[in-house]
Amino acid sequence: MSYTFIVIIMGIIMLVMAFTAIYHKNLKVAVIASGIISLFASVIYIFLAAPDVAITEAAIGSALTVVIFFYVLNKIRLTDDTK
Amino acid sequence: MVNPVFIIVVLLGAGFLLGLFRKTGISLARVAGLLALAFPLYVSVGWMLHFIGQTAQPYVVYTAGTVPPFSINLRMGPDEAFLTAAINMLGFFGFIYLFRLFKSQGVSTIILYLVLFMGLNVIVMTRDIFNLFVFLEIASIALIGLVLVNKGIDALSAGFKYLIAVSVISSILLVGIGFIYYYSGTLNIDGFIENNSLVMKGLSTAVFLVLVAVVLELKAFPANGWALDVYQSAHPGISALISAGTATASLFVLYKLLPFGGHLWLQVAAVIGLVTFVGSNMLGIAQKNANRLLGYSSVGQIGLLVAVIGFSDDLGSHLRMIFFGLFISHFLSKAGLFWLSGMAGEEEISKWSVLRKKPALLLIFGMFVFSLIGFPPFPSFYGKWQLVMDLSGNGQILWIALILLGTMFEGVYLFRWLGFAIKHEVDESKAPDTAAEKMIPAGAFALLLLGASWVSNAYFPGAMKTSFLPLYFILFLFLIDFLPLVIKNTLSILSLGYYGWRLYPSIQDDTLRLVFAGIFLIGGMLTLFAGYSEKGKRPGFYPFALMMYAGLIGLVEADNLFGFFFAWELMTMGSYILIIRGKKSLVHAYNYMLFSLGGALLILFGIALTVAGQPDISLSMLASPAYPGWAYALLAVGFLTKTAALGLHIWLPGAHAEAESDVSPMVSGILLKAGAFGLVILFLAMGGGEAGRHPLLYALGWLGALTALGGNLMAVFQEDAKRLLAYSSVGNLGYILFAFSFMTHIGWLTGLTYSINHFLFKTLLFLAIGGVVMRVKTHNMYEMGGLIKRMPWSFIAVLVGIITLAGIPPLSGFAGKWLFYNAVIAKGWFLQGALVFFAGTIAFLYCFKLIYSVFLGQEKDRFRKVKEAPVWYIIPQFILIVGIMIFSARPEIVLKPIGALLSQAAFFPSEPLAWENVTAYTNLGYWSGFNIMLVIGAMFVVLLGWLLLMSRKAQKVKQFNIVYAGEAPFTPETTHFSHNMFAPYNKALGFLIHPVATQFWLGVNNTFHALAESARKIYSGNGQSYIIHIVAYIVVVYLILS
Amino acid sequence: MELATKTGFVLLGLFIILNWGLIMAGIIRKIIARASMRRGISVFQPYINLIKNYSIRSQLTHGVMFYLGPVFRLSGGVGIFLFMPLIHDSEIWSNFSFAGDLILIAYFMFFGMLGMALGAGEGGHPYSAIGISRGLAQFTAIEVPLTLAILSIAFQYNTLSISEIVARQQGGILNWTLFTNPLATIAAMISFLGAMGHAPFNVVMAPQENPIGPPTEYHGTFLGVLQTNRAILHVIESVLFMNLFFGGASNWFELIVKTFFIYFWSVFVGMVFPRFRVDQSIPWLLKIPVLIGILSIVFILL
Amino acid sequence: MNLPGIEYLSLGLGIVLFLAGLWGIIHQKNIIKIIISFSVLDTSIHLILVSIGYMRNRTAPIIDSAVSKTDAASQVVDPLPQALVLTAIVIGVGITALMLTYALKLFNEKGTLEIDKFKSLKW
Repeated sequence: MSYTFIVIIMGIIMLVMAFTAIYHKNLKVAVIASGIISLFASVIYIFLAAPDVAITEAAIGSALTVVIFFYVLNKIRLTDDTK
Repeated sequence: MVNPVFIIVVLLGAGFLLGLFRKTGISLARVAGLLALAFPLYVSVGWMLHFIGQTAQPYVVYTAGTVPPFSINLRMGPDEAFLTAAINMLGFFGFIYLFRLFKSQGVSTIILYLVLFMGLNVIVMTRDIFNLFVFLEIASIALIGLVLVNKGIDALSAGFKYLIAVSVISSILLVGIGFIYYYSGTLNIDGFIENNSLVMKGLSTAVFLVLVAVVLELKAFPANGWALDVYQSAHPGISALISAGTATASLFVLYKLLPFGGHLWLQVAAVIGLVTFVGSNMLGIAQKNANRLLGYSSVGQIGLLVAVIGFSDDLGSHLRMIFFGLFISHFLSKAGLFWLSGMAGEEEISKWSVLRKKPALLLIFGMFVFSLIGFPPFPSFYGKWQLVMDLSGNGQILWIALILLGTMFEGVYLFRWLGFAIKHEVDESKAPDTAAEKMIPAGAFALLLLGASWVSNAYFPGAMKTSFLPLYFILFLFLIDFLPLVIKNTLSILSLGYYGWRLYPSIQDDTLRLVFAGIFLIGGMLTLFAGYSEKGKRPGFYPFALMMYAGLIGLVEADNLFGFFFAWELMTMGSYILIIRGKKSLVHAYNYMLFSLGGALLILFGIALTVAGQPDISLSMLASPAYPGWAYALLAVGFLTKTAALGLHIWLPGAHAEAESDVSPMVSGILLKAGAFGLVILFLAMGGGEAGRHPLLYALGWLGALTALGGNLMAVFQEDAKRLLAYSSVGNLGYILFAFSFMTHIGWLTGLTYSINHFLFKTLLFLAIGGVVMRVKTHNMYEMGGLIKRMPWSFIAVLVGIITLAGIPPLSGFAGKWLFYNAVIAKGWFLQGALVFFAGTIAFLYCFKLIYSVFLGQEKDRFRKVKEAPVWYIIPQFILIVGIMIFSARPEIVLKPIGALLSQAAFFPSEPLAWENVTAYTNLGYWSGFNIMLVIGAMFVVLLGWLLLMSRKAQKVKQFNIVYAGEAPFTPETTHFSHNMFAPYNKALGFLIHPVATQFWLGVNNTFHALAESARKIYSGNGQSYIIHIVAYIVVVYLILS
Repeated sequence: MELATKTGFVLLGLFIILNWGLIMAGIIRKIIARASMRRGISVFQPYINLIKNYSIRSQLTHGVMFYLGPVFRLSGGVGIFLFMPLIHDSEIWSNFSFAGDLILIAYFMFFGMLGMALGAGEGGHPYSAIGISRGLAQFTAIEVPLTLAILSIAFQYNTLSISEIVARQQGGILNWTLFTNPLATIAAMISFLGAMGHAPFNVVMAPQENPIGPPTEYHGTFLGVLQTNRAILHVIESVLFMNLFFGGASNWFELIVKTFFIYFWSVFVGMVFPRFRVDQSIPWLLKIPVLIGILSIVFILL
Repeated sequence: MNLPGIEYLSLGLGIVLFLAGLWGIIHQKNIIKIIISFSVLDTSIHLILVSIGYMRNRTAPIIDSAVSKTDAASQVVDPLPQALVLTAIVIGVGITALMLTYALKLFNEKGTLEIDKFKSLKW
């Protein structure tokens, strides 16, 4: 039962993050929000008896993706001085 | 046989190894890549050959040393072998095509290329659904990477849209796969199909997600804007891979997965496929960009193939054959067309005339286009035939209609394009890119297409009876096209003669066929004769002329419906190319082709409704069609497009008038009889006596009468000599239609007499006028005049021609008129008869105009030095005149056997025409061609002698020695009364020739163009709206299904 | 019958017809003159014209077709005569009618017309061509009611043989087609007006517009030939209508009387009615007479 | 209170996130935002797959001291969906990376990331 509450709370946070990711004007914030969704998802995977998936998601889905995003955002900002 | 898993090993290994190369090693890398691609080709072709030789069993590779569901397995069966062979063929030649490009792109592009083809191979072979997903993704990523080969914003934005769309689709696929596993506990395709014959509720949603994703992957209309952009903007070499390669793999995925959905999904696939086929091709009508147009066509063709898979229950054991035919044509042609697009280097289809600088390219282009539409001998012809036959056998009439409609739309744009390539103005500054690495793939695929045609011919059950001798000769003519004209012309004439000699014993008892064979073969030889006067080599003329004649004679020879239709299409193809050779023929040939194509499709439809899946396809099947009413009506209308009945005639005047001088008699005097022969076959099958009261025949009778009137009336007001003759052909074919629809003994005699006469005099007139036009370089009659002094022989020919045409005794035209009256009175069709008679007198008007304006009246200054028409034109004319004379004096030689044939029990035994020596008797009257000839001849000679005696001192005067208001006119132009000669007639009856038909067809054309123009606005270019299309498509399909 | 004898009778018949044609032309012109309060020419004026024309010495020709035109024209006239049975039930006066029937004659009319058109066409004078184009145009419309009438009576008598049609009308005046099929007769007789070239259908040879058409270009012997033809043609076409609608003739006297009245009908109408332009005459012919012709067929079918 | 099992919760969460991601793809005009939305969508699919592979009261498919080899079949959850998800994650990253590459190139070409500006090809 305790898992259930945790999952519900995390789910609500993830939904908020999803809203942020999609609607937030600042791209960096949005990227981080999407990373958080990924991270929270990996926590849920542990509850769902999938620790290996959780590790992969945390490492690749969350960390690596965010890094790539930032890399590209950086490049775009470098070329576009106005933003 | 090499284990197929090595395909993956080699491609993947090569990909990794190539990663070690630097920029400097690019040359080596390219060779290595090519070798790496040659290996899978070798493997899969080897498997395919073994399967064909039946020396191999389907082979399954188990990975991880266990059997499914605990491992992934690959299968190499006949289907897989064939498809991987095709894909690897594409991979190999596609690589060659991009060979130079790779040099500038670097090693990474080569790696992407290898990965793409590894992915495609696995997609075909794998039996694991998740594995399938993975490799679909891998192939997509590789492909999208390859799109980047083309620099520039277009390719980039298109690639991005494609990427987003594919990602969304594969997400759906993945969710579906997850649910499938959840409900069924297996990812193995075979295992799933075995265990889950009963579809559960939840499972059906899972299956829905998987299948709808696969369908979307196949670019279902209208959720396919994302794919079109890539087709348009990617490098043509890459577009070829998408159109031929990934689509092939995806099709096979659908084929593998469709059993998941059971019967319901088969129907869904059929509907989706056909909607795609029709919709995409319709939107193509308004498209002018070559690559995007190919995209539309590609989407449409894939839709058709999806539909074929959806029909698999109906097609049964024919499924593979049909699929092969349609698939291989699409595969080879589409890849080839994209490659050609890269070579032409032109985006606007109207600029493809640049191909003309390399005739070989033009030839290949034409092959691909005809193959896409489904002309013989290309495989798609067989596929489409069998598909339509089988569908009709299962009562799927509506589907047939949609397939034919889609084909028609496709023809609209493909033939416009082909026409541009053959005929549009050339921009001299440009030339096609004919580098060897581009020529090799295109040429190889053209050859493969020929090979596939040969295979289709060899293995198609009905094709055995079709004679291929003419086709081989045509091929031979292509090969010797570089030789001088004299040799080719002589060979062509001899071949027709030889063929006739060879054919004669088999048809000598069948007078009906003999007559038409005579018209086609003798007419062919005579008209080819005129070709000797041409200068230069006349490249490309003879193969197509012979193709037309092969088709014509094939019609006569055919003893089954397949052979008949085969010949019909062959004839259409040849004649189209002949017609488009004329200087201003672009539009007219296009119109001709569209009407011919429409007519051919209707004929196909009619045959399908006749045969309805029965194994017997002999001509006698027409006697008892499965759906008599529709079959007869469709066949009749199909044949009427060729005879140019009123309403379907608008293509004829331009096509016949603008054709070359010696082509006009071919297409007008001879080709039109094909339609007449079709009607003969059709009406005969409808049976004698009883069928004479068929309402269709009554309608056709009226149509014939109105055509006769309309055609002749329009001829009267022409200023263009050849156009006048062309309209006259419309009218004369109206007579023939009218006479045949009597369905009586004398009616048929009339029709056949008209047919023979029309052949004789129209060939004669077109040859004569053609000779004149060659000399004076204009078609306008009012610009000519007084040519009798320059061209006396042509004048005599025209005189004989018009006397025959007008039906004045003693020449043979009167035979037709006399029979006609007897038939009308016996049948009781007085009103129609009077109408046709009126048309006959009108014919007299244009006959006079023709001979007067051209040969009499005032000679013009600029034509005072023209010579007589070439002797090669005069000789056949006089042979024809001899023919007319013989037929006039001794009509019984021809008519008696025909009458005897018609009297046979099967046809029209009643009210025969009796012959007593040279006099024909009916129960109404009598007529003796020979006596009339004798009496009139004797009288004419006597009277001429009398006049000669009385006016022996007659003095010849000069041109302007006429009484002309007190002074001599200054110029011939002011004294030549020709332009708008029948002005009062126009004032009185001109309203009858209001161009209703032209406006109608123009309206149809505009409507479809406007429809296509507005409908294609859904492809707004906005990537997000494409995603919305995808989502909406899923929702709509789901709602319809539930 | 032997060919020589046959030919002899045919020539004799032709001679009679020619003379009757010339005399009739003279009489008619006299009547017209008197009706217009003129004294008129001599009844034998056509003979005088003919002789004069044949004996004119200077002859000009514009070319081969110009030369052959009159031959065609006369062949047309003589040809119709040759294929026409003249006297009912008389083998010697049936000419060569065994070679063909009504349809042959209907179509042979074109022969002369074509020849004339071509000959005049080569004459080089635009007015000739204008007259011919008008004439042909009008002729197409004239033929329609005639065709309907022919179809009607062919169906009525179930034959196309002229001799047979005549035979079926024997035995009293009420057996004539005139009474058994009056509508067909009316339609045909309207066509006859056109064929004879009198008003209202004679704009084709309108003298004031066309003073120098064929009659002027053709002079001397050529004109003589044409006049010969005209004399034959008028009679023989009257004979055709006599055979079809007025019971034929059982002797020469009957033939002469009947052809006179039939021909006079066209002259009479021409005196009374004004002239149509071509673009007026065509619609007119295609309306009322065609309607009558159709009605005649409908009645026969009923 | 009888709460639904966590697998249903996470499944529902996954579906909602899926729709949210789809909405973002359709609705957002900025290309980077579209890619972010796609990454949300991607994550949601993983969530869905893992949750439908879950079996209640079973443990992770790792054979150690807690789960003996012989009882594994009845005690652990099905490992296959998890293996699938592992693959899918890797593929998802690959695609995201490719999308970003495209985004970068598009930006370099035209200096903007508004997807509405890339409509040169149409009809």
